[in-house]
Amino acid sequence: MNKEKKLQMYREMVLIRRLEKRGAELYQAGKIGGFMHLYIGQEAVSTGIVAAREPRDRVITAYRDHGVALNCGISANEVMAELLGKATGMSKGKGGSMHMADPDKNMWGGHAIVGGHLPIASGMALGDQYAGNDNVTICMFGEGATNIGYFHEALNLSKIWGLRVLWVCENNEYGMGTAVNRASAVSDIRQKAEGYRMKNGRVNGRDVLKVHDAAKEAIDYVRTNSEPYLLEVETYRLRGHSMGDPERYRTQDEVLKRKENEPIRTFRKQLLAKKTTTAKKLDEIDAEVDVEVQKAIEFAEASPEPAPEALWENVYVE
Amino acid sequence: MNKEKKLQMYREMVLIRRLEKRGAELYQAGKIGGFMHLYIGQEAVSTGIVAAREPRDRVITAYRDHGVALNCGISANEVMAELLGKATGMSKGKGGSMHMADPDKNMWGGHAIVGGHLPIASGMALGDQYAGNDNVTICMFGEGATNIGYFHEALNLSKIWGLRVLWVCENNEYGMGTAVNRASAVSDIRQKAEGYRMKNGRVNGRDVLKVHDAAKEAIDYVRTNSEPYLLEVETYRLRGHSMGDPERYRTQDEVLKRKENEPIRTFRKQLLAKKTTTAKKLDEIDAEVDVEVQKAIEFAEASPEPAPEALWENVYVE
Amino acid sequence: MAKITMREAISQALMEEMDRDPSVFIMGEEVGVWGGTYAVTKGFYDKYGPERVKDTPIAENAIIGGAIGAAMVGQRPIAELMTINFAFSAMDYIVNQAPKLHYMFGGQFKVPMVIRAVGGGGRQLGATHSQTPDVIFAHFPGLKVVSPGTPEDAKGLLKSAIRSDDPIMFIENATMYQIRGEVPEGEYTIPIGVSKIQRPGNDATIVTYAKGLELSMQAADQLAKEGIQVEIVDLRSLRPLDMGPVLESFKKTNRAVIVEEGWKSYGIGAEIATRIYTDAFDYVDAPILRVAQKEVPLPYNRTLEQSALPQVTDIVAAVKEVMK
Amino acid sequence: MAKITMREAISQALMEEMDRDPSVFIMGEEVGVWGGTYAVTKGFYDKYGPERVKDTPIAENAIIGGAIGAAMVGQRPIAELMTINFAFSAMDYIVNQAPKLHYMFGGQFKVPMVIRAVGGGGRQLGATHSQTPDVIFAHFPGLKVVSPGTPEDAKGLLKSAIRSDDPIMFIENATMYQIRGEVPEGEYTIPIGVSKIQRPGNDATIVTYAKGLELSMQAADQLAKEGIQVEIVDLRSLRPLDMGPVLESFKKTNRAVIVEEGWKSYGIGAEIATRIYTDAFDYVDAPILRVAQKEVPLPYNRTLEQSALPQVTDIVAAVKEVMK
Ligand SMILES: Cc1ncc(C[n+]2csc(CCOP(=O)(O)OP(=O)(O)O)c2C)c(N)n1
Ligand SMILES: Cc1ncc(C[n+]2csc(CCOP(=O)(O)OP(=O)(O)O)c2C)c(N)n1
Ligand SMILES: [Mg+2]
Ligand SMILES: [Mg+2]
Repeated sequence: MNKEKKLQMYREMVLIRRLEKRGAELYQAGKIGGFMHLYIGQEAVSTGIVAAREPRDRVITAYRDHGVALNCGISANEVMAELLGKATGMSKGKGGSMHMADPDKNMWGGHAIVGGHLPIASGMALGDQYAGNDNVTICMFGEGATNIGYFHEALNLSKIWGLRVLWVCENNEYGMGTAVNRASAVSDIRQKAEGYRMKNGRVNGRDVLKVHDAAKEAIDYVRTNSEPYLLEVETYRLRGHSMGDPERYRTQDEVLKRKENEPIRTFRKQLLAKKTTTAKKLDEIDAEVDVEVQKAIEFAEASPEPAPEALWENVYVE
Repeated sequence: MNKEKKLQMYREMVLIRRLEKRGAELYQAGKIGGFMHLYIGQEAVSTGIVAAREPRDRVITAYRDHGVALNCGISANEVMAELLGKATGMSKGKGGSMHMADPDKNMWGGHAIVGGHLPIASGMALGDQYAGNDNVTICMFGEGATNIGYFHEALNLSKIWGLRVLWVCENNEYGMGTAVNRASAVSDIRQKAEGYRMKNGRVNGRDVLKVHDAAKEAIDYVRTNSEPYLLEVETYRLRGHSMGDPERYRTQDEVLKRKENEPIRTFRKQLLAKKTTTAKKLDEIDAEVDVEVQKAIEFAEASPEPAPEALWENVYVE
Repeated sequence: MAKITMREAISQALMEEMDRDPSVFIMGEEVGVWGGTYAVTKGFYDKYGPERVKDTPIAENAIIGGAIGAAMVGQRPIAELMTINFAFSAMDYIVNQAPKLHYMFGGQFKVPMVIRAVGGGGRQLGATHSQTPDVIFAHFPGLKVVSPGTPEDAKGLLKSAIRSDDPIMFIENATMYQIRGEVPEGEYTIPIGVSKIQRPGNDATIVTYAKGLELSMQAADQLAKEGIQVEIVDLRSLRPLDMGPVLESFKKTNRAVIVEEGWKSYGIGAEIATRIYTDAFDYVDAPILRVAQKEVPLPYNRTLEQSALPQVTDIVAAVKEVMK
Repeated sequence: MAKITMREAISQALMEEMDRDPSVFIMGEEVGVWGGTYAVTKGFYDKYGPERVKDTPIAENAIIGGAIGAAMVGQRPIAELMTINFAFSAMDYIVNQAPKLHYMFGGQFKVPMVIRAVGGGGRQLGATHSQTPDVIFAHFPGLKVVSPGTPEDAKGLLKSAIRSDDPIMFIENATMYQIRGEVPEGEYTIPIGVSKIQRPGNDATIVTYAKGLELSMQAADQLAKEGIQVEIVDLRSLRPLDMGPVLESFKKTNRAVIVEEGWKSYGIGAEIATRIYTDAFDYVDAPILRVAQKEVPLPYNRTLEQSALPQVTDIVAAVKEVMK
């Protein structure tokens, strides 16, 4: 991988982090409503995965979708505007934090019913198979989502029909307040692939390059063999599940410890250790991102509210 | 196993077979309505399984339930009366072929939503766990039912909570007209247990003694370890899926071949080969069963229809 | 005009649209090799092959969720539910996802999908397999709910549904596949959301659809012998709901009976009656009556089951009652 | 009488019943360690332990199906759905199994289970998470559907629900957990299926429940200032539906407005209006009006969302309209 791509990935990770930090402030200030789920701590996952796709490969994820949206190339302006419910958001203010999408960028949405987007992902891959192309559908979901029936039906269908789906489980150890071993018969989610004799793998999600490489290999496998693949990514969410989480289920100590090898710091160290770039360059990127986020906030704040008639628009196509 | 028990099992298998054959005639004659799914060819499965349980162990199954009902000790009279929709049926004529039950005999019903009774089985075992007893819940279902979400949610729950459920998959190779490999990522259903790291096994379902022994071992395991177990039973249905099956999905040849080692013939041969009993004794049993079935038909035909007010009874307990 | 069965009409619509548009395909349980549980897709597998007539596992969420996904990326799947009772096993997709994706993402996604589902009681299938729960689907904006009562409408409406860019629940009735009716030769479609007078009359209005239409037509024949001419308005689609012909008819007759196969409380009849009362208030001469299913889970026993289902005699009696 | 919040009232009912009857336990997502998503079961885990306050996987079918099984063998589970929107993910159990098991097996099985589910819009949660689909549950015989509008009712009705041998859907509203009301000291229960006059008046009748009650009470205050005294009838349960107090009130006022938070078409209001028209036909002086949600999936944007939800001003306007 060349240096530019690495710096681009670094940039995206920082953008997710900073945009969400400012987003959290806006939420506290009452400018963002509904449920907002931060991706902080998991940035390396979507960044590595999306960097490994071809542009024609589709991505679909759950409500924890700001990262994926930004990685797919949706602008900070649009993300911020959607968070503020403005007409300039990609979903025109109708979706909010949980529903970011842009099919032109092959970002097929955040989806808020746990596991509900998995059969849809199988269906998208089915559509591509039917159309005769070899696009891969990348479907991301939490480990908590692997206990619901949707997961099972989707994985089985993808296997029997030879659908090109990369199943990416972001195992961040908790589904809300429930630790993985309290909810799932197996804590290593990749084991579930054995029930379908599905090819599978596991990767350290704090290392964006490792995620990238594992995803690349998996995507190639899926495309070449016309077979699904389950990739488990070990990660950790550093913030609460959503903005109002009392966090009774884990200790502050645990979180602090995990912060030590959080993905951005890890990547920064790698880049410097391997002399890919300089601290100065990285600081410059950080500063650029700060400006970009600030501008996005200004854009969003200045954007118009949806018109009252918008209430009635897009209920039906016809 | 003593001789009496073996003969009892033989008797039950013949009873299922003969009762269903006469039932099929009554269906053709228009005296039985709705959907009727015959168990012919699979008799060794429920017979072996139920023979292995303690009376306090609960059994629950799908709509293909005549066999289980008879094995659990529901009388031929009641079964036949329910088929004819009479007030003397165990479900008072409200359930029909697909809904045979008698909780006093620990037969918790035929259930007609594919896979729908699996989470209920977990719940029954949960109820027993909560009550502090070590009853085992035996839940039987077809291989087709292992592709629906209910299966997944039920198995996962039973594993994480240490529920005493024996999951019995009757793999008769087809779900209606769909061969197992067309619908399931794995054709050996026991493999699905690996996704939960659940103890599992597989047994030849044409041999009632083997089924019995496998079930006995599995039930002991479940009771002792307070852990679920998935037992796959290889079997074959000799009749159509239900009474109106055009059977386009398999050849007559295939069926004829399977008839050769059908379970009753197989068991008869075993009993004679091992000199457990004589052909004469077995013929006597056959004849007795014929009389029992004939009497059941007479009982059912002579039984009253439900009273018109029955329509309004049992909608609610209160 | 040729006289064909409801089954043939639906089958023709499916074939014609598959021939016309390669993006149309069928997926569902036993639609292929078996030939369709109710033989509607008999011969399709041989004609179109496994790519376009897809036998699925018994996995309603994979069927409906899968169809949504395929629709989002540009295909036109027809997802078949073996019976409408199994819709509950994929309910989230039907009412909570398909109807909301277009709106929730600000118009970015389209879900041009048809869900074919057959319902209806009267075949001794027991409580879980005998429902007519059409009303609960019709409650959700974003979904369209169509349910034809004649072969002509079935064919024309299904073709429109397949061409529509919105998700549509197309509800058939298993006891109606054998009914026969005239169907126009050649290509035609019928717009969704237009009610139709199926029988003209001046004395009372019957508002109904699907199985209710079959029963109401028979009731109308009986009533005609006694000199009562009812006008029958067939809703054909429950959402969008076209009240125009209903109100027009009612303003003429001042009396109405609403006939549906499903349960009465919170049923279709309540909405229709309320709208008539509200929008034709000055024309109401007598309480509007509803003929519907008795509010019990349907029993297996044939006599009991029939006693729970709306009968022609019930309709006749209700019409006489409103005319008192 | 003590003044407590709706949340406290529900919490008290749960605790009192758990204390009274060891066969009562709670299962659902985040009911335990987290303390309940809406803090209703805060402290329960510490008090009763993991055996009686069971955190489940995110698996709605395991939750509801599991509760049914436990109920069948003699326990009294309270299954919590994190929100009513997730009921669609377990819909078959809620409408097609729990309500039919007693009947279909000729009375052999009982399902003494309560499903607690919180719904309601107005919190910018977007289309899939903001629904008030109460009516679709109320359509199914065999199920009981209870939805309280005051802390007193919530406590008394929930206690009755837990003691009932029938499956009951108990619907709460997330925006009402903070409302306060008087609750009797000590043990009491309120029978299910009895409507209640929550505010007496002679000029017009408002029929409502749950969130609609909160809004209607505010509307009534405003109307009172203009000299209009409305009588408010709270249904409290949608099935069984007690029309007695509704009809009595209507026969006095001859005018009615029905207020519900859910969508209008095929909603609660249709059934209530139709029954009033039918059963108090001679007392109807003006069309009965419905105040309900605009028929769109609920949008995220706050202003848009509020414009779709029924508002106090809509109720005030409707009452004035029926009084014209
Ligand atoms: C069907 C359904 N049930 C419950 C919820 C509520 N819910 C939202 S997120 C969540 C936790 C999901 O955990 P996981 O899949 O591990 O993803 P993470 O939040 O950790 O990224 C729950 C229970 C939901 N949205 N949908
Ligand atoms: C949820 C649901 N979907 C579809 C059906 C229709 N159906 C009834 S039996 C059956 C086949 C089941 O096959 P399997 O589980 O292998 O059992 P078998 O009939 O072979 O005993 C199907 C599709 C149903 N009853 N429930
Ligand atoms: Mg997680
Ligand atoms: Mg099978």
